[in-house]
Amino acid sequence: MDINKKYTPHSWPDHPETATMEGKNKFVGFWLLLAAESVTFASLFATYLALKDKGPSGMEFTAAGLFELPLVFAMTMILLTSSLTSVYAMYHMKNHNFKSMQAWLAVTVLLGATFLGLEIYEFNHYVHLGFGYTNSAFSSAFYTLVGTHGAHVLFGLGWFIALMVRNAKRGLNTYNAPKFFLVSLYWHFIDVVWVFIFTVVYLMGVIG
Amino acid sequence: MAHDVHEHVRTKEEYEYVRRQRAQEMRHMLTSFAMMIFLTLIAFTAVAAGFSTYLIVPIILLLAAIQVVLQLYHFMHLSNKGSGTIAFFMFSGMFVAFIVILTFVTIIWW
Amino acid sequence: MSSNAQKSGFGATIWDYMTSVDHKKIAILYLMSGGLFFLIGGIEAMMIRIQLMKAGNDFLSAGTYNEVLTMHGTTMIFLAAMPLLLGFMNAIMPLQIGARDVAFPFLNSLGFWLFFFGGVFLNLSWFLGGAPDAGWTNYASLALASESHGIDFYSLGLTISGFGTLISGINFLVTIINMRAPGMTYMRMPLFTWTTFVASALILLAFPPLTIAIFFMVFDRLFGSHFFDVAAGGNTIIWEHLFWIFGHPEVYILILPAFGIFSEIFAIFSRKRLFGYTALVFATILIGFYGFMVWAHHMFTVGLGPTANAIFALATMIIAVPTGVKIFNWLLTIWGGSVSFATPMLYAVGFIPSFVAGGVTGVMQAMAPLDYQLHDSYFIVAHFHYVIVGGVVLAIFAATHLYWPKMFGTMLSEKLGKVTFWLFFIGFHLTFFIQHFLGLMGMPRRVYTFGADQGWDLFNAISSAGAIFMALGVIILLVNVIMTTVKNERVGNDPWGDGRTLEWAIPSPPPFYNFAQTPLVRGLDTYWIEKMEGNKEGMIYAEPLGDIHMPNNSFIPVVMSFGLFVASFGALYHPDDLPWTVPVIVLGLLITFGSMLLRSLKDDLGFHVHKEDLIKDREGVKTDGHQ
Amino acid sequence: MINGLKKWRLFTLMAALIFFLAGCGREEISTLIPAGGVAQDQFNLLILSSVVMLFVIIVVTIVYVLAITKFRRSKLGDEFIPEQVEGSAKLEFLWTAIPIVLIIIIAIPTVYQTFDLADTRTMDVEAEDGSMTNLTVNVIAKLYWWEFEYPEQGIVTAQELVVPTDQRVYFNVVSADVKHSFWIPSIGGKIDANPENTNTFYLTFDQESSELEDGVFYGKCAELCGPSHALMDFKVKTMNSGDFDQWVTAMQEEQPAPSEELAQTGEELFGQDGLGCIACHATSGVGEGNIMAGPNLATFGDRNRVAGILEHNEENLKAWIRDPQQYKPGNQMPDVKSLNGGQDVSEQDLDALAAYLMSLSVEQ
Repeated sequence: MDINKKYTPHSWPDHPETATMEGKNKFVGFWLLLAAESVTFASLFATYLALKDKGPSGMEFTAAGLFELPLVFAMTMILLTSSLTSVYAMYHMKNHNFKSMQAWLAVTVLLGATFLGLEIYEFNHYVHLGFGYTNSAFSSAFYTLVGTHGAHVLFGLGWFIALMVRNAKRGLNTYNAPKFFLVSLYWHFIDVVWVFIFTVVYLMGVIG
Repeated sequence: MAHDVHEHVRTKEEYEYVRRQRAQEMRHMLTSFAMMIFLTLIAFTAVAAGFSTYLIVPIILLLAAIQVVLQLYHFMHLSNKGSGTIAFFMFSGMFVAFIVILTFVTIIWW
Repeated sequence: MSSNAQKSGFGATIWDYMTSVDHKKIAILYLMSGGLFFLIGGIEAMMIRIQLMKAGNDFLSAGTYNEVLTMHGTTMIFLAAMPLLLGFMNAIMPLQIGARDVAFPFLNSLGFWLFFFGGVFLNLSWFLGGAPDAGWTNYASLALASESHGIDFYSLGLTISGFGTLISGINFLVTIINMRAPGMTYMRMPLFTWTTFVASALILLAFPPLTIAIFFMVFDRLFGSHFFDVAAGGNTIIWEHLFWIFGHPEVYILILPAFGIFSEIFAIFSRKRLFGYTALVFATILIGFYGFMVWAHHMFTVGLGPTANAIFALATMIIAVPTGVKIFNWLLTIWGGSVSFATPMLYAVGFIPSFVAGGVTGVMQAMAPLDYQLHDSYFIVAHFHYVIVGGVVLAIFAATHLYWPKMFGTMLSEKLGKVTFWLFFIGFHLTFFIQHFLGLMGMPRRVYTFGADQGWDLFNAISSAGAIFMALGVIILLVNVIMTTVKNERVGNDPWGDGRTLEWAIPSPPPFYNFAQTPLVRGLDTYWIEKMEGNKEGMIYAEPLGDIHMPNNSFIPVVMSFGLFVASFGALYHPDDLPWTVPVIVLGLLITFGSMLLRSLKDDLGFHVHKEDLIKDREGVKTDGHQ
Repeated sequence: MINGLKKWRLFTLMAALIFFLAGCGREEISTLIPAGGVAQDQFNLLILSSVVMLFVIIVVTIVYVLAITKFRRSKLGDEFIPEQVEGSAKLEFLWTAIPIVLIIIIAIPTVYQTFDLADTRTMDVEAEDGSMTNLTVNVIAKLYWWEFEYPEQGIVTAQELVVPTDQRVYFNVVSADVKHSFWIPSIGGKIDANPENTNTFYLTFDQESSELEDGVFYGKCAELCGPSHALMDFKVKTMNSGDFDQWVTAMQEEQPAPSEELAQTGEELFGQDGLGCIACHATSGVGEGNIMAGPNLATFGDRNRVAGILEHNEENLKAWIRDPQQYKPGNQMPDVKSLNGGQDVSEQDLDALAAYLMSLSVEQ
């Protein structure tokens, strides 16, 4: 494989992400990792559900009393939109339009960072209310589940930025196309997890 | 082995065709995105409106499930050709995930 | 590169192994470190049997005994059996499917080093204030109550090595999905490759719950969370469930590759195609599938209620069906064959009665009400040693003899091999058969001593005597390894004479690129087909001779793993209010993520082996059949 | 040669016989000598499954022995290439179907017994006169000792479970610290003592323990619970309900103060003004479980073992008080020196304490 090979939109393969053996391997391997991640998050969700509203006797905070929907709604919209913007980025990647791809990726990163900022704000707010990580079994389970998701968002942002910076000068080729594709897959997966978090943790939490 | 890309330069017609197809696919994506936003809105509204818990919980879980299918099949292209093996593993993963959650919300608590 | 390695010195060899991404060298690393941990676990086993050889013995104190039994179980499962099997998978599976390496050679190396550093970290606990002492199952209430840092060594060490295993699992899966040689359809894959495939799938889906459970344990003990803290609303049964959701598939992660190894051996040494190949494949898949639906049979006495117990009892019994199918297919493979009792075949033949015994006691324990009596008694100790020693360890010994010539180019002594087998086999039954009865006579497991008034003296003495035979067997195996390595008589491609699959068609040990030309596979047991048709080269080729692209060596996996090793020390001492712990955590994570970033920023495109060199290599190595 | 073979046969036979006899173990503790209804049911399952499994083993053994003897290469010659048989659908079906049938045979009693043994519906059923028809005992597992509370009777005891033989006894099992498991092998299978919930099950006791060589059944902790897990034993006394009622009445009564002088000194030492043992150990059987930190000693003089493990005599009792950590590492009993202001307790004081404790009895 020649890393310096230049492509035009005409010579760019239909599926650049799986055009090379390495790309194919990464593609399959990454999906397998996502399967494992599903089980990881399932374990966290299961534990959260088991420990929901459980705490020492006289515990002050319960899900119904704690969570507020407007902020969560805003976060959800932002993350869903960032999923769409990363789809746009991949659309341009497949059309071998590097500049547009980078631009859409930048939008995605921006949205992701906003989401993360809001999450940090939310956590900070709860901690100030007195709902700390070591407060109860419930608080431990909540912060660990949502925090693990947040850590995934953070890692995804770092990954996006590293790829964008590293490849800014050399443009798209079949060596880095799989990398861009994988990070966008990862981003969608993060979105999927969030769909369950807002449903199971926040919505089902508010209705008690 | 096939480490090198088998290069194929498209003719103008092929190129136009592929582009058109991609643009169309992108429009589909926009539709599914609109649906996701819509489903999310329904979920939040249902909770905000405060219907009976027994009604809401199954509905919002169903909405979440639909969203996941949209993400997997439209945004993540799980339905593409040659994705059979990975779909199998993904669904095995979800099966295990489902069993774990089912256990934790049913049999172990007193 | 690798052709120069023989000439260079000791330091260079070490460096070569530390940076190698070659699946065959990584296999040797797994074999050596897994073997080392096996010896450590074996010494711990001997200490247990010495302590229990008579009533009221005071060879070990109560606390030390608990540490020894915990480390024996943990070491044997996580640091010996699994890595040794991963070693054979690494060594053989890519050869069996006609691949030049695994899908991600870099990750392969990373997987090994994570395992290695995790294992070293866990064993350092002996020197740093005490080993874990809550059993290999590490049940939450006791683990939280344990005062020393032992449990933290357990949690952090297993987290690191668990990541390594997960990475290896994904790697093998992708390798088998994507890298099979032309013509190697799924239903033409050798059974060892099939079992590797299913075991890797189990690793993929079973390790995450363990990682999460251990993560909870780390946070509960070191960072003040309350997942298992009953007083703060936590629940210890969460640990039991998560542990066994992992733990039961783990048993199949161990036994399936063992089945694969024995399948290869039965076919080779009966000189006959595997009977019911299709049935064996489907039985393997079914066992893997059921593996996820039976974990609560480890928890019948927890008090889950009769409905849950009945469901899991029935689900567990069903597993006996595919397992029985396998046993009969193996027997029918021997039937009508031409059986040669070389050492690997001795192990395989010894495996059948041992495993059947372990299997039937397994079904007995699946009967929940009966299990109320058997659970946590010596009956269960006997049962799982019958499956793990009688299945997995015999398979590892068998594979050692079978694949030694393929991996090192020289045979282990057949004479000593047979001595090892008989000593180990007799010792094994002597040690464990009688433990069934100890359990039925009321002896609970994990007891450091027992009174003379319980009536268990004689059987315990017999059991301890058996352990000595096992130890002697292992010692003779070591002597065998050393002697034959010193002698170093080289062998040809197919030293057993009856090889059937692709790995026997290439030189022993294979060149670092495995196949100069990718083979074309025309059916099950490729090499056998070609041999029978009189093909002198042993295979036909799917491509002309050309340049081969190979990955570069890399030191980064060692550095990445070392970073986590460092960070773990910081985390471990975090609750002790020492000023350096947080900086050390940060430093370790910086090392790991920094080297990860370096890896992704620096392009590593590998190198090419040129056609002329391949031709030279081919002339240098004699490829004329066996001996 | 033939002679040797005969001897060998005889030897095997003898070995098998000894094995079988010894295999039963002691009747106080062996699951193979059931002395209760639950253990009997479980023993029957053991026999049923053993028979089924023996059938499997015999079939496998026949095929196995034939296969490895008939098809040796040494007999067939080195050049022989066997026919490469692919498999047989008929055989595959056969050895799928037969195991399924065998599994059904063992599955039916399994499911039945699972539900039967978990059936605690009659636990709270009251008899017409208002008293319980069945006995309920709350079992509280603590680090290396067991507490038995009889809520209906308002009494509590430790280390030695006393139960009637002619009725069902229900148990509520819970742990006060880490997880334990409650097991009386010859009476019935175990149930875990979890820290977060109470498990309920029942046992029946068919044999009076006075008929046993040791006078008691042995109970065990079956879940690793710390250094002295192996020593967390308890004893079970079974008696007919007449004797049992008598024992309950005696427990409910105020116990007379010791008459001997030495024992009276011991009582003082035991009390608030002495070593303060009374802070953790109650000496009256009346009360509730899980209130005192240490075992209730009201029946100490009647016990069968000191601390559940040592032979029941004053020597061992004194040795235990002097250094409990030596006999049960990691147990919660404080060092007696610390109770005595850092001084060693004198031999006379120990004698007095021992005399007092041995005088605590409800069974005279």
